[in-house]
Amino acid sequence: MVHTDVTPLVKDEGASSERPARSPVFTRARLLSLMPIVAMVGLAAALTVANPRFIEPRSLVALVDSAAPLAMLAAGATVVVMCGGIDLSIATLASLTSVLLALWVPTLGIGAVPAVVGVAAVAGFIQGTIHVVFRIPSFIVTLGGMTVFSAAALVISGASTIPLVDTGATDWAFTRIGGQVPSSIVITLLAITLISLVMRLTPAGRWVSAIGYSEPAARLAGLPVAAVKLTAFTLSGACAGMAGVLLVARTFSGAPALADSLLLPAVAAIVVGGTAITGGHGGVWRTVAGALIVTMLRVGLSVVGVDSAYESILYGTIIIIAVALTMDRSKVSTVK
Amino acid sequence: MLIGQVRNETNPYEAAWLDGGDAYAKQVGLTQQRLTYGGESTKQQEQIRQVLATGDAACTVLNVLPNGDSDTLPIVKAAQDAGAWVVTQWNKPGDVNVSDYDHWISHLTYNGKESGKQIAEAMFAQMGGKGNIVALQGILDTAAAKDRFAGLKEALAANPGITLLDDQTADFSRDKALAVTKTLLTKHGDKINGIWTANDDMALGALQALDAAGKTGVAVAGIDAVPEAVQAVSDGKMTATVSSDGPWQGAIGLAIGYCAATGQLDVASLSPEKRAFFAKQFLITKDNAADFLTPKADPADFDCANVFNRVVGPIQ
Amino acid sequence: MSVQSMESGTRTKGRPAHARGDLIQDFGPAVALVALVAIFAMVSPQFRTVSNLQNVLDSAAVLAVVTVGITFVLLMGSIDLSATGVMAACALSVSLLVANTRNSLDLGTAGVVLAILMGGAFGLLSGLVFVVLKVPSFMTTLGVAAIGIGVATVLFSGIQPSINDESLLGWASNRVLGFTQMTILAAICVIAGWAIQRYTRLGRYASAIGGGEEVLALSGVRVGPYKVAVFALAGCFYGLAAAMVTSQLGSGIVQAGGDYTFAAITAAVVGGTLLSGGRGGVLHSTVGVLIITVLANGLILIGVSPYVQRGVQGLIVVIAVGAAAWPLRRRMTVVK
Amino acid sequence: MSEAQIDPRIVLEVRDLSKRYPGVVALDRVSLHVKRHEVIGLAGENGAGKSTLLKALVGLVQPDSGSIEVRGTPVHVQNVADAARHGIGMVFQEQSLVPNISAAENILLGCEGRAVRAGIFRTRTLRRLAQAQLDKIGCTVDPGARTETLTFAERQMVEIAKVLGIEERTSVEPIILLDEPTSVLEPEEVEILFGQIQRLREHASVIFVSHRLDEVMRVSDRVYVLRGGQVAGEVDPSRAVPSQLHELMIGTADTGNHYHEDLQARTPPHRPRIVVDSLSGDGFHDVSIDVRQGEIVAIAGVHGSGREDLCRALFGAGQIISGEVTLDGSSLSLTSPRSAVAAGIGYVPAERKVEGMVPVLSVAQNMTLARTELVCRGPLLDHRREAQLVDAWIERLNIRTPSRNTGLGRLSGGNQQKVVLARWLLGDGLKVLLLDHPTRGLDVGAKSEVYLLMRNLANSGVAILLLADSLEEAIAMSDRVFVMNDGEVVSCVPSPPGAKPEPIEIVREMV
Repeated sequence: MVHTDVTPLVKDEGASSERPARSPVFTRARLLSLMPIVAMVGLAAALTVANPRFIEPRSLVALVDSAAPLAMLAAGATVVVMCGGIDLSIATLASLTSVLLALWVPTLGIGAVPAVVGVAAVAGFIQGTIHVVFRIPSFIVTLGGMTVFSAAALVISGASTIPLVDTGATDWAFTRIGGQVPSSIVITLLAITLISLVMRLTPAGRWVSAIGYSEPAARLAGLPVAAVKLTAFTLSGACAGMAGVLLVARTFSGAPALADSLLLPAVAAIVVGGTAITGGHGGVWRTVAGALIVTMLRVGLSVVGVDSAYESILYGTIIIIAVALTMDRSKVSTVK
Repeated sequence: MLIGQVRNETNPYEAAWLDGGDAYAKQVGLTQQRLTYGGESTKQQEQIRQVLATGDAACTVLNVLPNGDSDTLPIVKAAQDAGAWVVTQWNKPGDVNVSDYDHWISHLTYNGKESGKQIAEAMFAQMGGKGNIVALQGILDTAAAKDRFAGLKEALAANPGITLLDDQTADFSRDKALAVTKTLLTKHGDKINGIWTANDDMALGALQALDAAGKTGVAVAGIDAVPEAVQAVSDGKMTATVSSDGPWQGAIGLAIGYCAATGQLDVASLSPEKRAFFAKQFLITKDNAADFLTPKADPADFDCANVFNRVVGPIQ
Repeated sequence: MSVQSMESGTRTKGRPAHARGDLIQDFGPAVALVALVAIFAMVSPQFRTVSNLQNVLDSAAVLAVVTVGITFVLLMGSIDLSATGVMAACALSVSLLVANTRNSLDLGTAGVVLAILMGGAFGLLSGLVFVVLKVPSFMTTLGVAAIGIGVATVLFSGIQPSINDESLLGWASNRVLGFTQMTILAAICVIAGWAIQRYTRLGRYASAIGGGEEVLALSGVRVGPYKVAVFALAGCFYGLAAAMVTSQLGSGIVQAGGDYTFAAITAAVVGGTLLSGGRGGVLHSTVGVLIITVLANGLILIGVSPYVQRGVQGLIVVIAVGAAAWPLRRRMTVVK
Repeated sequence: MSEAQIDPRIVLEVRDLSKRYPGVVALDRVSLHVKRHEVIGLAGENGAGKSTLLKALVGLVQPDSGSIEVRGTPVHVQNVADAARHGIGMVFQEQSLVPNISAAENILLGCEGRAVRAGIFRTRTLRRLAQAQLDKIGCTVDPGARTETLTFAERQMVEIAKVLGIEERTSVEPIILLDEPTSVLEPEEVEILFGQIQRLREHASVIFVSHRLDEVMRVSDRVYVLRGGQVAGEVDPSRAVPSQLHELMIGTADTGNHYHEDLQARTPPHRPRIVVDSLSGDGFHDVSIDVRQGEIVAIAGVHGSGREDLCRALFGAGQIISGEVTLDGSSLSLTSPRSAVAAGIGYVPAERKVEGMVPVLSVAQNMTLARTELVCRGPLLDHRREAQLVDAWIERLNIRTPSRNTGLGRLSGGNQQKVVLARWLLGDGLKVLLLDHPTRGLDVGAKSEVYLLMRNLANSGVAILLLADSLEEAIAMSDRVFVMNDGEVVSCVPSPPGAKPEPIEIVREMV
C-alpha cells in the first residue's frame, strides 16, 4: 500500500484562504429539484379552476393513465439525454413495436411481449453501435432510425391497422388493479423505479452523468464510455418497445403510425422535468413529472374547454414557462 | 352534453362539420364542446377518456371522427364502460360489430368504393373513354384511402380504354400532392390525360402543379367537396368531386345520440342497417355544382323520426 | 468543447488532421451530390431530362429558403424547430393580406413584406425567450412552433383563403430562363444568405458564437443581441418560404409548414453544417438541400415503393454523414 | 504612496482594493502602482489574489472597496470593453480566442473599427489592420489562418497582438496584463515571449503574472509579492535573490528542498516495469524507452516533439501503429484507456479541467470514478465504504475541501490535482503513472506536495513517466531524462541524485 505522509508540509494560512465556504447553492438546488412538482401542481390547480371536476379522483386517474405510455417512452430516452445524446427514434420505434406485437400475438401469445421488447432493444443497440463506432452524432443516427423504423412499420403492416385477434395476451396491461388503479400506471412506475434504482445504487448513475458532463474526462478516467452509451440506447429502445406494448393494450391493435406523434411530447417531458438537454444533470423521476405536465397540456386544456386554436398557443407558452422554471442553470455552462 | 370531435379545425371540411354540430346544438338548446386532436391517435383516445372521466358520462353524446380504424374500438369501449352515447363516422375495422355494444348507437360512413368509382367514371367520360391517368392515394393505412382506390380499380376494369400509369401517395395533403404531381408530370410528360385523387386537397394540389407546368385539358377529380373544389368544379377547372355533406355529418351524429339519450330512440330495437350504414353522398359535376356552393342543413333532417333518412344501405 | 478541440489541434500537430477534416467537410457532400445525380441519371432516363432538372430546382426552392434561415441558428450551435409553426402563421397572414377570397385587403407586395416581417417577429420572440429566460433553443422554438400553429388556426377560422394576387401566384408559374420566379428568388436568398454569413458582422458573430461564446463576451462583445438578431433573421426566411408555399398552393393553409423543419435540419447537417455550431454555412446547407431533393425526386422516378422512400432517405443521410465522419473518428473529439 | 500621487509617470494606481467572497478574502487592501513603460511582476501562490486583482482591473470582478486610478483619473471598470476604453487589456490564462474563425477576426473581435462599414466586413481592411498588430510584435502568423490550426504559442502571440489593438482605439499607451502567460509554454517558447515583453515595454506598460519566480525576476523592473490577498512586499529583482521572494510568497524561507531530492533513491532499481519497444503511432515513431520499478523518468521535448502523443498512446488514448509495450514482462494491448487502467496504468492529463476531472461531480465521485469496483459491494454502491476510503485519502493527501461531497470544481487547482492523483492511488493496483504536466498551474506549496507524493510513489515501486512543466523540474525529479525531438527519442541523459545534468546539455538535444 502506498503510504504518503505529507501532513508536515501544510501551511495553514494557505489553507484558510483556499478553503471555499459552503455557498447557498445547496438549498437553491433543493428548491430547483422540486420545481417540476411545483409546476405540475400549479398547472393542475389552474385546470381545476377552469373546470372543478378536473380534480376528481376519476379524472386524475384517467390523466395519469394517459401519461403512462408517454412516461415509459421518455424514461429510456432520458438516460440517453443524460449521456449528452438524444434519441429521436423512440416514437416510430414504438409504432413498429405495436405492429410486430399485433402480428406475433396470434403465434406467440403472451410470449410476443418480451419478443417485441427484445426487438426494440436490439434496434436501440444497433443505433447506439452506429453512433459509437462511426462517431455519427446521435441526432443524425436516430433521425435516420426514425425514418427507417417508420418505413419498416409501413412495409410490415402493409400500411394498414392490424387488429389484435385476442386481447388476452395484453389485457394485463390494460386493466384496473383492484378496479381502481390502471395497470399501465403500475407497470410504468415499476419500470421507472427499476431504472432509477440502478442509477442510484450502482455506479451506472455517476458514470452516465460523468459522460454527460465531460466525456473526455470520463474516457481518460478509463470509464467504459462506449458500453455505457450502448446500454443507454438499448434501454431507450426497450422502453420505446414497452411503451408500444402499452399503447397496443389500450388500442386493441397495432398501427404503423400509432405512436409517431409522441416524439416531441416525449422530448418535452424530459426537458420540462428538468433534465439538461446538454447532458449530465437529470433523472427519470423528473421525466415522470414532465410527462404529467405535458399530458395535462395535451389533454387537460381541451377537456376543460379551451378552444383548439388557443389550445396550441397556450401549450407553446406554458411549455416554455415550465422549462424556464424547472431547468437548473447552474448545471449548464452555456445555454444552446 | 354534446361533444363533436374531429382531427383539427384547420381544414374546411372538418370545420364545417363542427359548425354543423353547433347549429344542431342550438336547435335543441344545448352547446357542443368542440374537440380536435390534430390527427394524433393517442391524443384522441386520451381526450375521450379524459372527457368521460371529467364530465357526467351518462348524459354525454359523442359524435366522433376516429383518426384511423385502429382508434374506433378503444373509443367505443371507453364510451361503453362510461355509459356515454357514441356515434362514429368514416373509420371502423370491418371485424367490429356495432350491435355488440349498446351505447355505440351507429357507425355511418360513405361507400368509398362508390365515390372512388363515381369520380373516376366522370373523369373517363370527360376523357372520352380513353387515355392515361395517374392516381394520388391518401394516407395508406386508412380505410377511406383503400376503398376509394379500389373504386378506381373497378372503374378501370370497366373501361379498358383507360390505363393507370402510376400511383403514389400524397397523404391527403395539398403540398405533398403538389410535389408528387410535379414529379409525375416530368416522369410521364404529356401522356397524362387525367389525375385521380383520393380527396379534394390533393386534387387542388394537383391543379396547382398543372398550372405551374402550364398544362391544360387534364381532367382532375377529387372527393369531399371542400368549397374551393366545388368552386373549381363549377369553374370547369375540375371534373368532379363527391359531397358527403360535412355540416350534416356534424349534426346527425349528435342528433342520433341525443335521441337515444333522451329515450326517443330505442337502440336495442334499431335494425342492423341503422346501426352501421352507408349514408347518401352526392356526385358534384359542372351541372349541379352551383347548388353545393353554399351547403345548407335542413333542421327537419335531425328530428328523431328522420335521422336515418339518408341511409342508403348496410356496410357490406 | 472549443478549448478541447484546440488542444487536440496542438496535440496531434493540428494542421493535417484539421485540413483533412475541413476538406471532407467542405467537399464531401458536393461529391456525394454529384454521385447521386450520376447514379439516377444512369438508372432513369426521365431524370436526365431538362424539364426534370427544372422540376428538381423548383421543388428545392422552398426548402432552400428555410434551410438558409435555419443554417444561421445552427451556426450558433443552437437549434430551431419553429419553422413549421412560423410558416403556418405566415402562410395564413400572407394569404389574408394580399387579394384573397376571405377579405377585401389587397396589399400586394406590401402584404408579402408584412408576412416576412411577421416571420421575423416570431424569430424575435424565440430569440428573446432564448436569451432572456435562458431556455434551451430546442424547447423555446418547440413552444414557438406551437404558438405559430395556434395563430394560424385562429386566422384560418374554418374557411380557406384562396389568393387572387396575380404577382404572388406568378411566383410559382411564371418562368424566367426556364425556372419559376420562385426558384430565382430562392437562388437570390442563398446568395444573400451567403453574403450575410461571409461579410456581415451578424453572420461572422453567428459562427464565432458557435465557436466560443464566452470568448466573445471576454472580448467585450455583447452576445445577446446578436443571438436574438440571428433568430429574427431566420424567422424572416421562414416568412418568405411561407409566402412561396402559399403561391404554390394558391391558398393559405395551416399545413404550409409541413415537415420543413426536420427536412431543413437534415439538409443542413448532410451539407456539412455541424449541429455543434461554428462549422459549415449557407453554401454547405444548400448542397444538402439539393441532395435531399434529388433523392426524393430520383426515388420516385426509379419507382421505389412509396412506403420505403422515407426510410431509404434516412439511411442515405446517415451513410452520408458517416462517410464524412469516418476519417476523423480517431480524433478524440466528443460526439453527441 | 504620497509621492507616487504627484509622480506624472504613474499610469496605473491601485489603492486599498478589497474583494471578499463567502469565506475567502481574495483581495485585502491591495495597493500598487505602475509607471510608464514599466514591467511589473506579480508573484504569489495560487489563491494569493493575483488573478482576482487582474480581473478587477479589467472589470470581470467588481471590488468591494478601494479605488483604481488610470493616469490620475479615478475609474470604475464595468467590463472588458470598458477597461479597453481606459487602455487596459488582458491576455487570459486560458486563452480567449474563437477557434473556428481567422486570426485576423480574433485580433479585431468586438472592435472591428474601420474593418466593418454598416455591419459589412471588408476583408482586405480586416487583414491589413490585423497584420499591423501582428507586425508590432514581429509575429509571422498568417492573419488568414483559422485560429485552431495554430500552435498554442502562436495563438498566444495572436492574443497579445489582439490586446495591443487597444492602443489603436485609445490614443494612449496601453497597460497590458499577462496572466500566467508562460504556464503552458515550452522553454524556447518562453524565450520568445520574453522577447515580446521587451518589445511591448517600448509602447506599453506591462503587468506580468507568474508563479515561476525565476521568470518574474528576469523580466520585471519591480515585483509585487501577494500573499493571502495582501501585498506581502515589493522587491527590486536586481537586488533580491529568489529565496527572499519565496519567503515573502509562502511566509517561510525556501527550504531549498523543493523537489525532495533527498528522497530520490541512491541506487535506482533495475527491474524494468514498463518497456516500450520501437513503438510508432500518430505523432511519434520508433520510440524505445523503459521505466524501471520505482523510477521516475522524464521526457523532455518541445511542442510537437510527440511526447504528449506518446504519453496518450501509452494510456490507450492515442493511436498505435506498430511496436510493442510490455508491463512486468507481459505484453499489453493498449486499445482504450480502459485496457490501460485494467493493466494498472494511471494517467494525469495536462488539461485538468477539461480532461482530468468532472468539475460538477463531487470530490468523492471524482476520486472513485476510475475504480468504482472498490466502493461497491457486489454490483451495488456502498456509500459507507466510499466515505471511509475517500476520507482516508483526503486525510492522507491533505486535500483541503469543505467535505467529500463538495463539487470538485470549487476547490483550488492544487487540491483538484491531488484528487485526480488520488483516483489512481485507490486500491494498490497502480504499476505505472503517466504524468502530463502534473504541476501546471499549481502554486509552490501544492507543487512541492505533488513532488513529495511522486517520490513516495516511486519509492513504493510505482514507475512514473513525467512530462515536466519546466526543464528544471524534469531534471530535479527524474532518475533519467529521455529527450524527444520531432517524434523520435534522440538521447537519454541519466540524472542521478547529487550529479544532476546541466539544463543546457538537454536543451541542445531538444531543438
